[in-house]
Amino acid sequence: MVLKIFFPQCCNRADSGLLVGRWISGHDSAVVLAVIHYPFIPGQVKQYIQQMQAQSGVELSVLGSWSLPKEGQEGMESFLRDLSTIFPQERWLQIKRQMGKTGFTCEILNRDQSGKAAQQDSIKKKKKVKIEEDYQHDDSDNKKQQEKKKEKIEEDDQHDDSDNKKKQEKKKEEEEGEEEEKVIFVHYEQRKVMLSQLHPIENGVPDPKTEPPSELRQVFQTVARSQPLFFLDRYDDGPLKSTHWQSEGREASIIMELLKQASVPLCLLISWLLSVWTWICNVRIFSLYPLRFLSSKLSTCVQLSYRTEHLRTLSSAKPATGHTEFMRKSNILVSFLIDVALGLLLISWLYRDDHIRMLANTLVPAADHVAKELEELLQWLMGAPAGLKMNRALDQVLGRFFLYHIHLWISYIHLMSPFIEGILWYGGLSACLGLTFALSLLSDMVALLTFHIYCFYVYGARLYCLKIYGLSSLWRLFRGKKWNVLRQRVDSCSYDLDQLFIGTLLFTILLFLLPTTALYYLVFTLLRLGVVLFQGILHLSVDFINSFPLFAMGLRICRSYRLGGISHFHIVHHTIFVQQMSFKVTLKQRRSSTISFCLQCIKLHREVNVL
Amino acid sequence: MGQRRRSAVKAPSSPSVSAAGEVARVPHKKHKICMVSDFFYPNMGGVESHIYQLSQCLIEKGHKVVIATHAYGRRKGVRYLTNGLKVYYLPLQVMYNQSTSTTVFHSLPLLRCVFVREGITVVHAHSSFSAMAHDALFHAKTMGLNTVFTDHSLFGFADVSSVLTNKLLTVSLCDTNHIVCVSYTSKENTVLRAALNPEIVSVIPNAVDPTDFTPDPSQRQDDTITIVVISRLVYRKGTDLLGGIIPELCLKHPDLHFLIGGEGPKRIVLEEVREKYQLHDRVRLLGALEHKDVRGVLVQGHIFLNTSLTEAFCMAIVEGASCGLQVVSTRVGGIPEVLPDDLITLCEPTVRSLCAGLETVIAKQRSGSVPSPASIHAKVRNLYTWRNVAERTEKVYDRVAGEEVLPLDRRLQRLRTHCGPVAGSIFALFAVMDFLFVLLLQWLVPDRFMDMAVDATGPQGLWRQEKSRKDSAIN
Amino acid sequence: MEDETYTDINGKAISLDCQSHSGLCREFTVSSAKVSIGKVMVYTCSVWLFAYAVFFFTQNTAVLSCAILITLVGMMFHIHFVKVDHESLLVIGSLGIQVSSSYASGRETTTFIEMSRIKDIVINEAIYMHQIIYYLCVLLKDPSEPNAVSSVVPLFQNSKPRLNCLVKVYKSCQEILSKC
Amino acid sequence: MGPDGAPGPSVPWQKVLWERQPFPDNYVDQRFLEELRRNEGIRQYRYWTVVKEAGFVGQQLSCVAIFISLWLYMEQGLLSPETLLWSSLVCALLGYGLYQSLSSQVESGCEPRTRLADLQSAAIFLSFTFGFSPVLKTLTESVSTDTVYAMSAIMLLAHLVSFPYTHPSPPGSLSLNAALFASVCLASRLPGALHTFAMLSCALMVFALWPCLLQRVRDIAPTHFTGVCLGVCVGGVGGLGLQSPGGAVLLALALGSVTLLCPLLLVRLQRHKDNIQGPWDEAEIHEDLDHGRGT
Repeated sequence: MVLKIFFPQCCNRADSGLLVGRWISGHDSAVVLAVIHYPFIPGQVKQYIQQMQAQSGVELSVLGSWSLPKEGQEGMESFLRDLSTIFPQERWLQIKRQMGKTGFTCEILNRDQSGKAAQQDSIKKKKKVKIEEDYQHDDSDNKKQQEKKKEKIEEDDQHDDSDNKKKQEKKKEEEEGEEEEKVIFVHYEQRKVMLSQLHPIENGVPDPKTEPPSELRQVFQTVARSQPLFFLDRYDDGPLKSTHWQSEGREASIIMELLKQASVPLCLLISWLLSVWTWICNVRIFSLYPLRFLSSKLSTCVQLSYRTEHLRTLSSAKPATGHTEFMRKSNILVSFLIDVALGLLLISWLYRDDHIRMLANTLVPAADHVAKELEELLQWLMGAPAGLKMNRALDQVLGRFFLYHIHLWISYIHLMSPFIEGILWYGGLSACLGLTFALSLLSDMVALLTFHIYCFYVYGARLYCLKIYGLSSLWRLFRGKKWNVLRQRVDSCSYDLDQLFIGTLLFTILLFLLPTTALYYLVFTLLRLGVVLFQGILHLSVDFINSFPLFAMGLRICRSYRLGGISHFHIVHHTIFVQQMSFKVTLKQRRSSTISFCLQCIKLHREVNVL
Repeated sequence: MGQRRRSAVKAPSSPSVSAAGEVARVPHKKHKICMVSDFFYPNMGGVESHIYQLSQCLIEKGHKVVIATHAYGRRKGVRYLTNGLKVYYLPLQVMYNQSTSTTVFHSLPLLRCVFVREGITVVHAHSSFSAMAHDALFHAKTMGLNTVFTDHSLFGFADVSSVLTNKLLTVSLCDTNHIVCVSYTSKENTVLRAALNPEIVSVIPNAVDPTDFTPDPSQRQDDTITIVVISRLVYRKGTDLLGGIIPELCLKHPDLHFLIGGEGPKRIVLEEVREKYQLHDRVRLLGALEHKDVRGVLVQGHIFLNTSLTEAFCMAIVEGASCGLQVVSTRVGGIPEVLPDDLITLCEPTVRSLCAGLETVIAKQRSGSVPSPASIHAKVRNLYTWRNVAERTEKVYDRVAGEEVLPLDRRLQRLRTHCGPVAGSIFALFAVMDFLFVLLLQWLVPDRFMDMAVDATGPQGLWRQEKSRKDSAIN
Repeated sequence: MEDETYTDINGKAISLDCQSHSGLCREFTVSSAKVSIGKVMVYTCSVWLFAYAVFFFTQNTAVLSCAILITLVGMMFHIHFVKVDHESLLVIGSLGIQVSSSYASGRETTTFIEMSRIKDIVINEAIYMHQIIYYLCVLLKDPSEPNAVSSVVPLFQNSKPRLNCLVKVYKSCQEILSKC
Repeated sequence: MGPDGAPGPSVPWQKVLWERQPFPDNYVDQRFLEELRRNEGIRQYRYWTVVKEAGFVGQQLSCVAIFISLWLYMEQGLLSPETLLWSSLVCALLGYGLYQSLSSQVESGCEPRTRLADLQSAAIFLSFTFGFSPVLKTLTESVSTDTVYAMSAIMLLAHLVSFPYTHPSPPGSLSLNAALFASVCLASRLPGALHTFAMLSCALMVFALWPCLLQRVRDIAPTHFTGVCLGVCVGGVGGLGLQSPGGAVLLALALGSVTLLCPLLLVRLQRHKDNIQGPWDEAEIHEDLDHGRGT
């Protein structure tokens, strides 16, 4: 297997010292977390690591030594080798770099000092069993077949060349280029990995029943969980000095801390209010049937309960566990704030030079106008609309019926016209709870104001449905068929004479009356559709405000790595060093497989799903 | 990474050598055959298994065989079956029970792609019910390939629909090089329908795999007599006759049991009979059977009953006989040719005659004067084998491969003269359009831009090499 | 390395570039033909001529501006979402495979597949429009059942190379995969 | 080209598959197609029997004609609804008596309907028709006359086409319904509700009851049957003739072609029939295998 060393970029130029990190079991790869510089007292180091381990729950250890000799400082091979005896390890890494050289040199000493201890080749040569797809059973993946075939094509060059333990990357490359390396350096940006909620750290230990998470995931967890390690800094004076991402400036800011402190009592307050509110809601009266039904229909109530739910989640005392939860909370918070802000804007517009009165004064005439339009429509229908042949009698009946409704409606409007302004005024106040409230209130009002249209629609639809049903069954009779309920199919059946006669009579009548009802149904459905569309738009906007992942958007734009999803590798030459020490020569050097490592943000829709 | 290793182990030493070995082993020429039919696995039936078994035997003989059929549900694209039998499930619209709709042209691009990239030399279409097969014949002629057609079914001349279908068959077979029928009756029928020269029509019967259908008397209950019926429950298979037979016999013989395997629209008839005469314990409807389960059902019975109203070549009775059952069948179509008279009792397709036949067989069964299942199996086992079928089909291919394909003008003439003035000229027009379409396609996607497919079977077949290598490894 | 010339399934020339960073890490870049200025010109001119014809009959200047807008937007859309400049496949032994395709505008989409989820890389046949083509694909497996193929990730989807190119890529991928 | 390989004439070729014979697969024996048979079981019609059978069609046609002419009479007020009602009542009673007498002669199959049941259904007919006739009256007034005529014409045609000429005794539902639909359409064009009522009851008689009676007649007394058919045809032509001579001529032509010309053609064309049969034909089932389905 190949040894992979995940090396923090920030330690590229750290002074020589000890590599603190973790061996990831199973994948044989090492994560370097920090470098502890000389001079140190091994006892303290051990003790320090012990306590770090206790705090973070990551089995930290001293991986090996890191040497970046300053000019004039001579290599300390023997000394480093001796260190391995002080910190007993399964394997002991010795990573070193010469100033100006862009490559790394990595030696691996096994426990027994034999540097040539062969990486016992763990690859068993298994005989390949040919999976025979038989005619009977489904041969779903023919890729297997393909694969086999292709492997015939490729000629056999799969010999393992002698595993060489030691690997001086660059030099070896220059000397025997074709020989394969056994060490991969993966440079990662510790800060970003640290801060990215790439992987829900399932609070503490990963539950054992799921299989151990994949390698990268483990690496990320290690880095993310070994936070306490990063408190000790190169600059503060202590027995130990170390290098890691925080030596490049802290991430946390004072304000965030303060906010965190302040939010606690606020949460308590909110939760108390919520408890009161829920107590009110649970009073017996509200759980009576009509009220509950009403509240389930009124979008204001729905919105209210929705908000309550939000606030409850927000004000829950315990901190967010896991990435998704955190995202959800913050999204809710941001959307809530935005909502309230918009609501306040609306209020400030409403109550300036009383727009409310203007609204009220326009509202009643509007309703009247609508009613008049409807009346005209009905008159038109009662004539010969669009030259359609309608049955006059039925037409008259239906028309009168609906006209009477409209009449009722208008009187109702006029009855409540004086109060409309007041209603609007108080309704406007609801906007201070947020724009969504105002909108849902508006939609409710619309629903109430267009109740007659709803009634028309219901009557028309019911009539039409009955008629269609009757016609279909009579048409079956007309053809001498009948619907067999048991077998769920149409059987042929011989009717009696009188059945046939009456059936045909009814069929004829219904058929001739169909156009009339169909027309009424059509017209009122269209009307209803208009209303529904309007309400739909309102609800859409409300839902948009409620559940638009603004926070996620913001993060995606400014701190994209916080939502890190899939990691993105790309090969770099050692231009980092080239820039800094301006070596023209190194530009022409062959690239070695140093991989720097940064994160790529995930698609937005994932956040939307989260909510 | 296990399979990496395995690949390393199994990588071929060098293809050329083994290919040479192939050539040395099988002397005479190999064909690259493309079987085209709408009916193939996962669909189940006589045609399907015919195509499959035939291809397997041809592969054994060192030919290259690919199969083109239409997509079945999620089963689209290219699949491999046993011994690297490659199946193209082309996404063509299915119209009526698994037969694709044909607008003569729309299947051309894909079929052309298959023919070209597989380097096909002979196109073998199956079943006159399959529109895809007819299209393939048409396009193959346009692309200058030799064609063979196997007809699995019989047709009447009475009604209008059959008149139309016969006309179509005439057109589509008029420049097919050779036609294969499964029985002499079927040959006569086909020759009459398609107005063919009887000498380009060969009779090659179907076959059954005798090893799949071995008798097992221990499965029978000896205190009762069981009649097994295995067929799709449709009108053509005479399910109504069966519905007439069951009550009569069951009332006469209290120890008679019926074991009916198969599914279909006429199942309701049998269920009604069962309800009406209270025969739930004696008439068992097993529903649709997997091909591998058939033997298990057959061996439970003493008598195999086939009530088909028309059959080209009834495989079911051969299977029944091969399992050592007494076969009673209607005398229709090619059935009289299939089994010698000592193995089968033929009756007229009426309830009365069938009942009489069954009565005699039951009587014989009771008196124990029937030959033992093993002896029947011994007689049947060598009658029809797929190897034999494959050899005879190979002859047909050898003969066809020699023939030259008519150029367009002669083809048009032939169509005009052979299929009458109206249909002839219409289809001549089609042929011209097809030709132009092929030219267009060759301009759009020239043959040189198509990757030749990697042979799994055939002379340089990789699977064959792999197998031979395995054998060598074993020895 | 790029000695032999490759074409895609429609016979257009493409170039395959294999960079071997080390024994364990290789990068294959299939880059298809650039956006040809001539074609852009032709399209633009045709649109504008049409617009001018319309303008000539209906003396409406909005047509022209709209045509210009359309061409611009169309071009942007094309190079940003449609035209793929090159697709690259980065195989890092024992770590994973990274598939990235970069559009003509420089937009780059990347996916990384960890080695633990990769079952194999194979060449497969598929029906594409009215042709049957070979394509290279990564077989993924669920860690739960290691020898079942859970899903398939086709590679080089936009520039569809022909078999010879695929075989080349396939072989060197297998080399790397076989080492770990 | 000949069949490849030399046929070994030593053994005779036999039409079996179970043994390999020394012939090539595409060998064509002289016994090829010997089982081919032409036109077997073809029945030769005799002209007058066919004409007699066709008589039923003719009389149904003229029944429709009679109905239409009645309607014409009523529309022009030449015929008052009362007279129509009374006459149809009388006809109904006569027909019923005849029916009963015929049925009493031959006791056919299942038990005959009781008088009570007949009375009951008659009551249902009358009450419903009477109740609905005002509605039916207003039903189609907004629909243009041409539409109504077209509809009723189509429906009457459908009635004629779908009429079960072999067993009319339980009238086929589609044909009866079509006829009733047409009569409703026509009746709604009449001046008054009573007209509608009369028209409908008359339609009921002509289209529903008359075929049953005629069926009985055909079963019991075939000789009278032809006479009855003839009478109906003459009546139809005459009735229509008083109203519109052109229509009468057309009807007469139609009747002639249906009853005389078509049978002639059938008998003539019979000899040109060429039908191939052979062992490949699908055997058809002759026994009646109806296992009381739908019980």
